[in-house]
Amino acid sequence: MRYSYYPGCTLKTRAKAYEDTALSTAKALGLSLTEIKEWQCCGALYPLNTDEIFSFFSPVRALLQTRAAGEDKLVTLCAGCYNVFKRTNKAVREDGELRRKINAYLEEDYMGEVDVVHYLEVLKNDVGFGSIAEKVKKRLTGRKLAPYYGCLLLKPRAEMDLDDVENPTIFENFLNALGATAVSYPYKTECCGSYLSMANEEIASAAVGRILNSAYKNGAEAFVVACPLCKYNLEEYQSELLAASKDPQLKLPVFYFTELLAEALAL
Amino acid sequence: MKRIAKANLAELLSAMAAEAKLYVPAESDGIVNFVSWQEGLAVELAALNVLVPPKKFFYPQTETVLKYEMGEDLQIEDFACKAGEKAILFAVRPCDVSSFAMMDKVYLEEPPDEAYRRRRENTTVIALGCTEPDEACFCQSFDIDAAKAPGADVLAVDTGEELALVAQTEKGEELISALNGLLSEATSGDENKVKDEQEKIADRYVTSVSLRGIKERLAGMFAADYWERLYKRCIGCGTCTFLCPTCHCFDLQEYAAGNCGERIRCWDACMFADFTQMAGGHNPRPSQKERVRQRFMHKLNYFPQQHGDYACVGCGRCVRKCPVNLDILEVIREAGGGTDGL
Amino acid sequence: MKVITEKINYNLLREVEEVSGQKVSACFQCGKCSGGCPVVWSMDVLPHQVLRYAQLGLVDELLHSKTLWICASCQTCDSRCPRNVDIPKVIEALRLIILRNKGGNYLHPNDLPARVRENAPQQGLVSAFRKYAK
Amino acid sequence: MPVTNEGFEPLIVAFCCNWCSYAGADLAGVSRMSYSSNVRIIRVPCSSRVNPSFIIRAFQRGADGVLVAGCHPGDCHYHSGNFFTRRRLTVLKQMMEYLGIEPERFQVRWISGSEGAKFAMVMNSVAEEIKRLGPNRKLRDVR
Amino acid sequence: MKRIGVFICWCGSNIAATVDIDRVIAAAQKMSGVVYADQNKYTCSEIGQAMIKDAIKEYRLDRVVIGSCSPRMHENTFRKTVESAGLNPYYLEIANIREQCSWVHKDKEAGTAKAISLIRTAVAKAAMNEALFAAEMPITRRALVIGGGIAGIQAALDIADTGFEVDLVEREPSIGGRMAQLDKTFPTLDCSACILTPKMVDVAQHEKIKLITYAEVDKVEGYLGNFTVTIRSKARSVDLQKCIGCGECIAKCPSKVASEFEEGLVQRRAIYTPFPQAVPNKPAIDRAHCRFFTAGKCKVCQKVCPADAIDYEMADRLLTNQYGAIVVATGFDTHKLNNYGEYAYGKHPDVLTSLEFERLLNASGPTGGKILRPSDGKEPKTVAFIQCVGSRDKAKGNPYCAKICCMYTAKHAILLSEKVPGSKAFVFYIDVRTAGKDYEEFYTRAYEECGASYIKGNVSKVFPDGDKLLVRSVDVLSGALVELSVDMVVLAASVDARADAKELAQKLAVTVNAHKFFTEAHPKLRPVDTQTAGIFLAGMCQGPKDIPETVAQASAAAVKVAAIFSKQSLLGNPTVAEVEPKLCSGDLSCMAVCPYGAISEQVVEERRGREMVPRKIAQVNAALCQGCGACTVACRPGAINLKGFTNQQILAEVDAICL
Amino acid sequence: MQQKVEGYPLKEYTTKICQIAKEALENREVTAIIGWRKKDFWWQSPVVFLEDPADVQQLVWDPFTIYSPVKFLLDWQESCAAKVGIFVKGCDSRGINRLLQDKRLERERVAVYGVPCGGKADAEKIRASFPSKEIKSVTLIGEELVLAVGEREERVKAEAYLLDKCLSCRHPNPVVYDKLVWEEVSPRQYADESRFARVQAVESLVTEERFAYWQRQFDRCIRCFACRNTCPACNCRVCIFDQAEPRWLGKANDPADTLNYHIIRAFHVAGRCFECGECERICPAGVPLQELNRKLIKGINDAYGDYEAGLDPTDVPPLGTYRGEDPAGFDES
Repeated sequence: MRYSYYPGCTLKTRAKAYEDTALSTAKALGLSLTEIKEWQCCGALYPLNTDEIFSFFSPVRALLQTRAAGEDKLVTLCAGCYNVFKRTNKAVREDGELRRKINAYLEEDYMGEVDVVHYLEVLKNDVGFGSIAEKVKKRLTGRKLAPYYGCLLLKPRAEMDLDDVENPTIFENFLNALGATAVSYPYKTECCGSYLSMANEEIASAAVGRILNSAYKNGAEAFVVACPLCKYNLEEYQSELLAASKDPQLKLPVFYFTELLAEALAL
Repeated sequence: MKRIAKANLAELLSAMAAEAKLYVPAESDGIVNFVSWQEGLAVELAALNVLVPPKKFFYPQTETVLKYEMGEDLQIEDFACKAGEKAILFAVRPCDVSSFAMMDKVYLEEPPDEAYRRRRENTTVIALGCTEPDEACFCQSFDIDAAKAPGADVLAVDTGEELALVAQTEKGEELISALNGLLSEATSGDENKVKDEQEKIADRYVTSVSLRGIKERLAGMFAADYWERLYKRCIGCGTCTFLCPTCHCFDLQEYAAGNCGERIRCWDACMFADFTQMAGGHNPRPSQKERVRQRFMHKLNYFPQQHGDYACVGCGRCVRKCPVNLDILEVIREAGGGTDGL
Repeated sequence: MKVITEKINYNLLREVEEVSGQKVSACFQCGKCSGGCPVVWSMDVLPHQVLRYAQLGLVDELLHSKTLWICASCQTCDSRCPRNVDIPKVIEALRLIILRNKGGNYLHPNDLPARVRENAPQQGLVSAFRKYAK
Repeated sequence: MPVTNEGFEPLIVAFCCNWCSYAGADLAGVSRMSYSSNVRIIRVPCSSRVNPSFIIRAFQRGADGVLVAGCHPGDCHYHSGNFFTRRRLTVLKQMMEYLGIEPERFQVRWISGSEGAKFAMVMNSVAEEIKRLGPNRKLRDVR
Repeated sequence: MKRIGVFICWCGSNIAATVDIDRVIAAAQKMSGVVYADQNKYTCSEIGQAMIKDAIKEYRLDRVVIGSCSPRMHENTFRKTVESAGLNPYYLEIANIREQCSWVHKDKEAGTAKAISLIRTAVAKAAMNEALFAAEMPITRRALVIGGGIAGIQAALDIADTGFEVDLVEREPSIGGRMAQLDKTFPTLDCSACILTPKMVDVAQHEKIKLITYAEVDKVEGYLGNFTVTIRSKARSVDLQKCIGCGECIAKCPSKVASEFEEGLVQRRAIYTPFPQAVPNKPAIDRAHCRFFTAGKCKVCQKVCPADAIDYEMADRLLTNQYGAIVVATGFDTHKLNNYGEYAYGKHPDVLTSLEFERLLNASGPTGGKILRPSDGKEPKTVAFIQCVGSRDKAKGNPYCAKICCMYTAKHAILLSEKVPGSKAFVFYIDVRTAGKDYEEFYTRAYEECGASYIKGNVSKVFPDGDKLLVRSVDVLSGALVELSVDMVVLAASVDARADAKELAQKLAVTVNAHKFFTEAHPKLRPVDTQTAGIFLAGMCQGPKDIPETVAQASAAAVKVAAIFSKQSLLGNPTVAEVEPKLCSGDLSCMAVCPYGAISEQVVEERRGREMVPRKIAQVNAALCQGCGACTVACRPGAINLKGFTNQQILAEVDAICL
Repeated sequence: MQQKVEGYPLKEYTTKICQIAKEALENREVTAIIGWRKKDFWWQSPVVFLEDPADVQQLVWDPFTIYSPVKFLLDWQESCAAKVGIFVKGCDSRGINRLLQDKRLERERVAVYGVPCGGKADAEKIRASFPSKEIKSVTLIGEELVLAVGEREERVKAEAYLLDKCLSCRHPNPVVYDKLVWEEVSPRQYADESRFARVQAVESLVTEERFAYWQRQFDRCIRCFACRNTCPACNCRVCIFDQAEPRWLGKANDPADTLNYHIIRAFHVAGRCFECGECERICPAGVPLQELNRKLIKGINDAYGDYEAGLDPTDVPPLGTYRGEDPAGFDES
């Protein structure tokens, strides 16, 4: 199975481990991920205003690159990039006016032909969790893991369409396939504070605290995430919370899901 | 013979318009028709056949016959006696001029049609001789000389830079003399030149058909399978009949409103399904087969039987305009004597 | 706070609706947005109040609210809104109106805390600057 | 066309559906709401009974304006008739305007049985507009 | 030539003051076809009518034109007048020279001119009038009621009480419907079963009512007075004649499945009666879950049945009956909460729907009427009631208001306070709607007397938190954030039209709206009728409504049915559409626009040459046609015409009016 | 006759057409074939009806096989019960759907052979550039028109010589067929843009200019009814215009009645016209009827959503249906 692959800014730097494990597991599962040429930052956030269009050009260019490479699927790893690409693609497909405006600036017309998929979706739909379970060499039996979805993977409800917004299960099913126990806790889709942590640490800290407490109370030993920013927030604000809570157990490591996959595949 | 430079045509037309209502061929949206002339109007001399044949000037597509009002007593206003404004038709092609003779046989035989007669009498026809028939022209097959028009009051011949004018009737003479100030006398050299031009035309036809025995052949073909094959692609529109310079069937219609009413006469077409529809619902020509047969029988058999001449002048309008290419050439060729290739 | 005729600014409402593409008047104040907002506790104007103020044309209260700079655009509210109002888009529009008019940035690189400058992922930095600066 | 249409009394043919607009006309009458006497009503069961041919015919025979009035959409006595009317007459009106007929000549309005005042108001405004336009020459039979 | 008589009414001074009657008469006498014209002070009076009758005889009139008030006023009167003089009533034409002329124009000159014009138009139309005859149709005086809930029960009883036969068809093994599931009813807190059960028994015992349970409508044909309905009586596998209702079979049945009646809170057997007061109180085998039917072995019920009533061989039967009218009372479905993951319904056992809570309240319910938490069987001390779950939500649910939730939630709050002393109800609402007699008072009681706390704010999310549920919301009124830890959450799920409403609508040739609720003929004036004559609506199938409204509508439907049945036969409307076969192309454009399904295709034999050949054309069912004329315009060749308003008549009017 | 046309163009198409026709007749799959043949002049390729397999060599496919054979199916099905085979272009095939939607055709009694169409030539445009009498044949090869003029061969860019209606054709490939004669072609590049160009030009005039424009056009109308008779959407058994009682349309050719005719004709095909453009092409007086038809299509599309007639015979045409939220093209107050 062949895909174009869009890494995004953070995957090449702070989240290198994420990319490494994603690519090595992909190879092990027989997936061919080809990094698209000359990619730029996707913009990190989907434009929420309707009166300017330049923010769309970068993602549309990446989608055009995918098409030019003869591929029909673009894989992303970062939930942020995924959100930007998927929404942009949908907007181009469905909003003729927007499409015309964007294409007026492009050499080739883009009509939304490419499908945008997250690596987790590839694992679920193209490889199959059943088949992953068969390929697992080292089952993660006994590991109690708290899947943390964050926001961008799932929301907005009407546009992302990856899973049930309120009660998603794709992460759980993935973890079960690896032999681990997925911990159920009500804060798995509550926001971690996102970019607020850059400028307003108090808010981020509080947001992370609630998630951490909820996961911990429900028996989790670690978090599993699909977004570098979630990972940063969950990790970065734990230490002070730990200091404040006086509960030595309240320290949960944070893993990218690909790290666990690599571990289970014994790579 | 008189002559006038084509550059001075506008003056000539203006002078004619002073004499009578003047109609000339002119183009609008790619279609050439006879229209009432007015100062500044460009006359289309090059066009062969105008769309709607000039029979309409004697026999309009729609005309009021009478009006009435019912009150204490019935009052009737007759329109036939009002018809016949003095008019000049300029640049009528010889085939169309020939058609007038055919129409006359219908409308001037006793008892004559008053409105038609008055219009015919009060109209001066200036023919324009052809120099270059096109591929659908086959007037020659009907012994019509496209360079000459004996039925016209005046014959005009285009000699390139000039028009030569020959009066052929008394009415023509009158007109020419009225215009005399604008015309110059032709020399015998001019006359020879015109004659030479006129003679060349015979060789310029590319289409002709032989009418030998066609009347007789058709007389025996009323029940022939041929019509069965032929009619199938006819769509029953009135293009051929309305554009035909010799078709002359009409319908009388009554428009009544309250105590008033009006009787009008308008062209009808044997191609139309309701042409022979009777009030009780019966239609003696129930399908297009009978209608198509009627049209060609009428032109090539019934009319010649009654009047001696074919009701066709070979103008080619039906050949050019029939949407399904079902035309009289085909019928003459297939039912009649065949074609003579050149 | 008082709603008086002179104060009502419907131009703002129009501008917000145009920039956001959202119909502010659709909101019937059920409060579901505010109830679910993960950062609502630090806001001065609650999300449903943002829409209410906009409906009433209360410009100053909106443009001076902290809320605009607290919303993380997590899209929780609009995923639950029964009236299909995308509040993050409305808030974004208000932020843009401020940033475009003032031209100034809300966030300067120098303001960032030290640990952010050292460890934060690019994704977070780009996002923050997209929201707080133009 | 005359510069002023002083003294011009137009003829306006109004097709009114029996259940709403004709009832509206009756209510205008009962309420003694005076309106232009240029209007002549033809009663039809439903505005969907109005064939475009009727409208053209009225113009041909000398009407200076034609009005079709029916129940408000959604209130049709026959459930859906005026929804069809709306589509048909929208198309007809677009075409007539495209052919160069003044839009005021042919109008469609929704007038319910309780809108006597509206009926009178519409009749007056239509009559005014037609008076301003002058006589219908474009669609009228020459006879 | 027609012989038309014109009669101008003065209407006292109403007409005569503005219209110069003499001039109108003089003008009328000159009109084509008019042989007589006269005037009268009050034409509608006995003297006036007598004058018309005399003139008809004396002048051998064959058409009558009356210039008077609106035809909407006296058309029927005058039709009878001309009929009594031996003319067809449709030979009459009325020119409205009062409402449309004398009353609205002050100028006598203009008024007179217009009156003449209106008379001329009426004369022109009258000349084209043809004799019309209303078709007489026999009536099958037997009604079908579809649905055995309170709406169907009430309609059936009311029709039967007028002396006409009724068949009541119910899909489930017992009648009773939604109301049977309820504990108490607002605003009186009557016991639902106490008021419903006697009616159910009445239905079973009424000699005019035939109860057909476990059956569905398969096919509907025909029209008002003459419907032919095929009913599928589903294989119950229990012979109702033999069964004595002892319940032995149920007790011994080994297969269990979630009970629909108990909203899945407990299980029932595969052979079951839905609830103890079922009518008929005899079981049915749910074949999808019966061990014998799924695994081929068991037959325990047959072994234990003392009456030999179990019949595994039983097959569905099709019953075809004739009915004169139909009442549709098929009720509603509760809204599925798939889109509301934020409320943890299905994730946490103590999050319930209102109907589930209703069963907890009910003495015959799974807890014997005690409010106990499904999770641990403890009494909840704090309960959050969340309103509008799926209602007023165009994004994820229904855009409309379910209408009943505000009131039943108030009821739940009151009952909670009665059943669990010291408990506290929190009601989260968007708006509280209490439009109904004694409703506002009932709601007031909930918060004033029963301590319910009403919070204006839609709950955003319910977080399971140990054995508690954390409810997060905002109080819109104060702007305060709300985080309540409660023992139970009750969701007021919206109401939906029945999932299969559209299929039934198609069978009945009636329409449904965008949300699949049946459409009434007119939202204000004919809220019980459908646009198909003879088919009526009752209850929730037409839209959200409460029990009193449902019962009122059911009784209204019953009266409509009885009104039809009170006649021996029906006179059709003679102004119906009619097809001219010669002109009809058979493209059935007319059919597409007919709101009544009155047009169908028929095959006619036509002479072509010497042979007769079949051809498909349109035909109008005069009984169904209501005479709107939409078809006449859809028909391009004008092959379909409307009697009384023919193309010829209207064109004649146009021509005359333009003179 | 001089203009013997030698060697029919698009030979392969023609061969395939003849072959299909021959097989169908020989196998008695159909009892007759409707296609096109060549007639006297280079610009004449009329419809032909064949029953004998020996005659199939008459069939041609060339730049003048323009006239739609579809409407002849009405008469055919009325006159006999047998199955007929018909060759159709893209536009013709939509006519088939038109008749099917109007229930005027029994699909199982027609074998439809679809011919993808690269566009048809406009004889007038050719005459304007070449002496008509000297033209011996005209062939379309790819995007080039190849003319035998006198003794020489001329190759010109086809686009300049195609019928206007073909340049704005959106469906050159048959949309319904039993057999496809050749592989599908792609629609012309500017088909979409040119579709409403003329309509917009007229729309941009002011009321009085529009009226003058249309008066000039209708003034030439001779009321021959060719536009109606050729139109597959005008398939009524008895046209309203031909009825004597009531007389919907006066027989006189006066301006008001002619306007009446054109308004009602256009109204009757509103939402049903599938844009074959034949009404305008065959109009002897050159009345731009397609501008009127397309105006209504545009209006309907704008008001009720895009709809293209003749693509799906199971649709209900736009004027046969409604939505509650439809906009009105008039004052709805």
